[in-house]
Amino acid sequence: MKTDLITSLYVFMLAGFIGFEVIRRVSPLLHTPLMSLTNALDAIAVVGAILLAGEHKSTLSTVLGTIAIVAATSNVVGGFFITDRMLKMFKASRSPKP
Amino acid sequence: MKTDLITSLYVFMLAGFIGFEVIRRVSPLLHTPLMSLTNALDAIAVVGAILLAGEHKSTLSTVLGTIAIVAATSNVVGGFFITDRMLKMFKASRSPKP
Amino acid sequence: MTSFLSTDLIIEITYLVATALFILSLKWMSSPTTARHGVWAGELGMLLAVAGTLLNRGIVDYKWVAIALVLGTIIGVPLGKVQMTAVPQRTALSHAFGALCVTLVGTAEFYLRAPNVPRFMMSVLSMEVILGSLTFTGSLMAAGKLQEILPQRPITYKGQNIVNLGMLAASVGVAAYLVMHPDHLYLFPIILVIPLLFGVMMIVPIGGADMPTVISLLNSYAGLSAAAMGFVLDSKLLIVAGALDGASGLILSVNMSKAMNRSFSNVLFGAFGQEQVAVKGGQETRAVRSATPEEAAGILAAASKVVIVPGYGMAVAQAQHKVRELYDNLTKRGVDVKFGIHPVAGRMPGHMNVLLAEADIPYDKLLDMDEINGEFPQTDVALIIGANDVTNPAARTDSSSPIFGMPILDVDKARTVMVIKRSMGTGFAGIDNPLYYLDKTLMLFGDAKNFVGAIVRELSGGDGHG
Amino acid sequence: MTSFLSTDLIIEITYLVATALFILSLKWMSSPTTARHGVWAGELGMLLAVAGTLLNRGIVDYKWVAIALVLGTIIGVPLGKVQMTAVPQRTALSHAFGALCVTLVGTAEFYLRAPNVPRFMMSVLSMEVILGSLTFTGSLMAAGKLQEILPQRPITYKGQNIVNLGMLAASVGVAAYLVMHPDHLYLFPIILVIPLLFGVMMIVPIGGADMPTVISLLNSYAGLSAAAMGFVLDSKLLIVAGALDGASGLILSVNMSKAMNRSFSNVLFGAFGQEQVAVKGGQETRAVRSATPEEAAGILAAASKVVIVPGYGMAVAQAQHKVRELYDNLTKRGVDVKFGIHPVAGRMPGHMNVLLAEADIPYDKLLDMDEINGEFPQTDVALIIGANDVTNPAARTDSSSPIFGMPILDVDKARTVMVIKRSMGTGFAGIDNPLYYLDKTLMLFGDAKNFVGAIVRELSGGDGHG
Ligand SMILES: NC(=O)c1ccc[n+]([C@@H]2O[C@H](COP(=O)([O-])OP(=O)(O)OC[C@H]3O[C@@H](n4cnc5c(N)ncnc54)[C@H](OP(=O)(O)O)[C@@H]3O)[C@@H](O)[C@H]2O)c1
Ligand SMILES: NC(=O)c1ccc[n+]([C@@H]2O[C@H](COP(=O)([O-])OP(=O)(O)OC[C@H]3O[C@@H](n4cnc5c(N)ncnc54)[C@H](OP(=O)(O)O)[C@@H]3O)[C@@H](O)[C@H]2O)c1
Repeated sequence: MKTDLITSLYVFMLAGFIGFEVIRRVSPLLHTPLMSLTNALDAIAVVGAILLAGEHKSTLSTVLGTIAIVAATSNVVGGFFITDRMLKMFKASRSPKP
Repeated sequence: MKTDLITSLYVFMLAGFIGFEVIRRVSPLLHTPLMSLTNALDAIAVVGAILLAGEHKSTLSTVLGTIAIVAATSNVVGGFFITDRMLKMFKASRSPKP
Repeated sequence: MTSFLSTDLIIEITYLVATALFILSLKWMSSPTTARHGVWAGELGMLLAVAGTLLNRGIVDYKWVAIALVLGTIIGVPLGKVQMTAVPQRTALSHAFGALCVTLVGTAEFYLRAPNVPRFMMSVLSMEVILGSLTFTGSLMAAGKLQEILPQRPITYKGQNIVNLGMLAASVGVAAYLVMHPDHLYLFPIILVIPLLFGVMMIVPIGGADMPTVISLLNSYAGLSAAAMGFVLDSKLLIVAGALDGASGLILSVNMSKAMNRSFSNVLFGAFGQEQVAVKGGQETRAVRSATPEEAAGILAAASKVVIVPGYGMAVAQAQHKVRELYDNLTKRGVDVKFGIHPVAGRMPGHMNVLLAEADIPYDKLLDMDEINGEFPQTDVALIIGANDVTNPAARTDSSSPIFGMPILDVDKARTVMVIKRSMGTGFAGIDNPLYYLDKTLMLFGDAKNFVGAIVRELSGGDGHG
Repeated sequence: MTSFLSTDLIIEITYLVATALFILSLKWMSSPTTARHGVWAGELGMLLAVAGTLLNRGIVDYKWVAIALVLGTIIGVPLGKVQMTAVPQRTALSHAFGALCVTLVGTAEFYLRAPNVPRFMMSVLSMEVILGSLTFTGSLMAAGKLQEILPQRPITYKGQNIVNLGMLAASVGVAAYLVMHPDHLYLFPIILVIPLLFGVMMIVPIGGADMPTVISLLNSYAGLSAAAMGFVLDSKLLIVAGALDGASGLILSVNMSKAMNRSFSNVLFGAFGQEQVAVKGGQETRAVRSATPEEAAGILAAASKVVIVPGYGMAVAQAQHKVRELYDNLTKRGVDVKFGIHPVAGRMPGHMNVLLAEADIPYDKLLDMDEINGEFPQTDVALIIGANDVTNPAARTDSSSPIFGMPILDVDKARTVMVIKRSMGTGFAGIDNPLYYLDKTLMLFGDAKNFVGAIVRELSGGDGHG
């Protein structure tokens, strides 16, 4: 347990550093899509929910896990979809149309 | 073992990302002190050597550990010392002396 | 987890690769040219992780998993298709969903493991469900206010802060007790219910217009709760994703608080009891100059450099497509048109950029505050469309102003200033704007969409262009 | 490791904090204003980690540890006090020490654990000792060449590359066999000895002037071997430090290879068998204009903007203090003096900056290539001191030149170019420099230190200053 804790703390700390370094450099142009993207990535929690629902250890855990999958999946699908939609809109200027 | 491997791989990967992000942003002014600083930090291997020499599990390990401590400590001491010496030299311009 | 089976190793490796892809995903968001690769990397990472999980030999029944995945997709698709103007509330809603998932998993894990939950595990589990529940209801409330289902004005009562802090303290106290005595299972629902209530009460006193700050903060909380879930499940992937999300929300909140010149603690504690500053009386007596669409069109056509400053009013009026027509028309005439975007213009960070990009305005014409401010002295016309506070020169000059010190767009340095808004009404900060009384300023009263439309008609009619 | 004793937890936490401090240390190196905090953070991290380790309950005997720490300090202090011009060889030497430590620890760990070494453990252990040993001897060789104890010219023979690659392949092969059969203990010395030999042979064919690239690469290898040691000992701190060091060495190597326009693989494989390009005959017939210190002083005194471009010749002549006198004198006369620093000027990345900073030249006057190149067209005099290749315009114009495509300092765009060097001799790349035959170029033949000294004397004598 203790080594697990320490390991998890290392991973959290290192990921936090990366987060600050990387996100500070995201162009302010893209702050709205950034929010929807991190939202979609965060929905990786679906992985835990799938195990809960699939391992079927108790009725409660299966029910909660199933609802959790629905919630997370909708974030994954909706989040990536809208992020891509927004990003597609960002175009650099070209030579003016004829 | 396997979980250890995976955990270590995570740590290595995350640290590698941080390394690239952080070091790409080191001013070219400071590339020489950067080398001596990373050298000193790398000498953290002294920690492993201390355990070897101190745990005294075999004569071989004690001897090798002791030599290893000497090598690493000289890097720690010399590395930080020269880095600081170099950095002290870097001064911004002030109003010209009278 | 310590099995030597190669399936397990494969799963672990998919997670490792997914982690790397998630990091690259955010890295590529640094510029609009690589941002879509970022989305693809994220999608690939997600796909790998989910596929890897489905390989897990502990899964005995795929039925519910499959049903839930399909159902989630069915809900997700329309959430991905909302209008651009509805993005703030969509974001709030998805924070709620994310937090719901985390809370439910945490609850299930507790009941599976109880009463033998080691202390450290119980601590992170409590953190997971407390943060998860308050983010869930808090985000729902925020979405409701943004969608204008709920009343947008702040509802305050005496002692509100004490009640709210008391609830938070109570849930943390119960959690601490559970950490020491995890066998008192009956206490667990308390650390679910109180934070759920707290989430609601936390948002009640905050005005609708302050929601974006709240959303970013909830973004950060959602990330932290997911990271806590990663600690509980010993999933490095989840810890990394949660930490990245947490960092992102925090950075956006800090950016916003800086751009609004509010202290970070004010933001961090959810801007409890933030009060709207009353409009100072008496300014109505001062004279302003107003102009018609024809006059405005004439001035714009004669300019050689125009900077358009959009704000919240452009978003509510949905005027971005008309603005695009104006941009096209002026550009064709050889006028140099740029946009000056303040970091908190509108109601969400980056809001203006997305709306203008939607209307097909090239992103290299969208300059942020620091980039554009140097250009105003050489600008003929600064055309402000539904923006107010972000152009208020009192922030620079009047130390008694509530927004004093807030960085603003220096539109008053342009040769002529034109302001499209419906009235002399105030903006989000509720204060008067001295800009409107300058000699160089022309007020263009009307709805943003209609007024810009009228200008475009004038310009097109005037020379037959289109 | 899985003990529940609180000492162990304390140790683990000191390591965690040390890891964070190490990262901050490198982060603060991003700018000269915060760089010294970086050193302090690194020192604090190191102190914490060592103190934490000494708490370890497994340590039964502190005698040898203490002796070794004292001895290491005694060796370390003079290594920290070397002259600035000796920094390249000092760096090489410290890579050797670092690699020695890692190799010895790896060897000891192997004999402590053998024959029961799990496969994965044996793989990283092999990587640790192979990389460690070749870095050890390779760095010693590099230090020797840089210190000019060893012959600097490349020593080549037929089939060299095949012999070298063969040695590398052999050690990897033996390592692979050991991974499968860790009970064959007698094989272990082979994966120590062959790489030790390989380290020597790898450096033999590389010219002394190419050592900086080699050093950076060895820096990266040293980092990777330390990270491998971290895998073996399950020490996250060591993995992080090693990864940071590895990344640093790699980035510096890539930077250098880009700035020299050599392919990265050329650098990555240690620039095996790199050959010096012969000087093309016949250029001696072309005329150059030379000038005396008096003439040079006159031109400098009349200029209003001077850019000084230092190179390897300034370093070998130890001319930086004279350059500083020149800088002071010109600055006092109101001349705007800046320095243009090419990324590979000199014999080590950042070499020129350290030398000039040592001579007390403010670092904000030291501009790198991209910053200074735009300023040459407005420059009256570009004064080149012991630099050659980095100013060679053939890199821009002559596609048959071996350095074609290498980014250079555009000194030829200045109104007048003055070049201090001893002869018409070539630089590191061994090629002629068309710059010297331009009408605007004046050659100032002489040793850098003496010639700059003579100019300063002229300037001071001429008006009684300095
Ligand atoms: N972006 C964020 O993330 C964020 C977050 C929290 C708070 N805020 C705050 O929001 C404010 C944003 O500044 P801002 O300049 O964009 O907006 P603002 O100061 O709120 O001003 C918006 C202006 O638009 C006008 N307007 C409203 N509807 C309109 C319509 N249909 N047509 C034309 N004009 C219309 C209003 O004037 P009339 O009523 O006269 O028409 C109002 O003065 C700042 O105070 C900021 O601190 C922003
Ligand atoms: N910095 C790095 O990390 C690094 C690494 C590897 C390779 N390199 C290579 O090194 C070269 C560096 O370019 P560079 O322009 O600095 O140097 P360079 O091209 O090697 O030229 C140095 C010049 O200095 C002159 N010189 C030597 N001793 C002198 C003295 N005592 N007084 C005055 N002049 C003296 C020499 O000419 P005379 O003999 O006529 O005096 C020579 O032409 C590049 O080709 C680069 O690729 C650099």
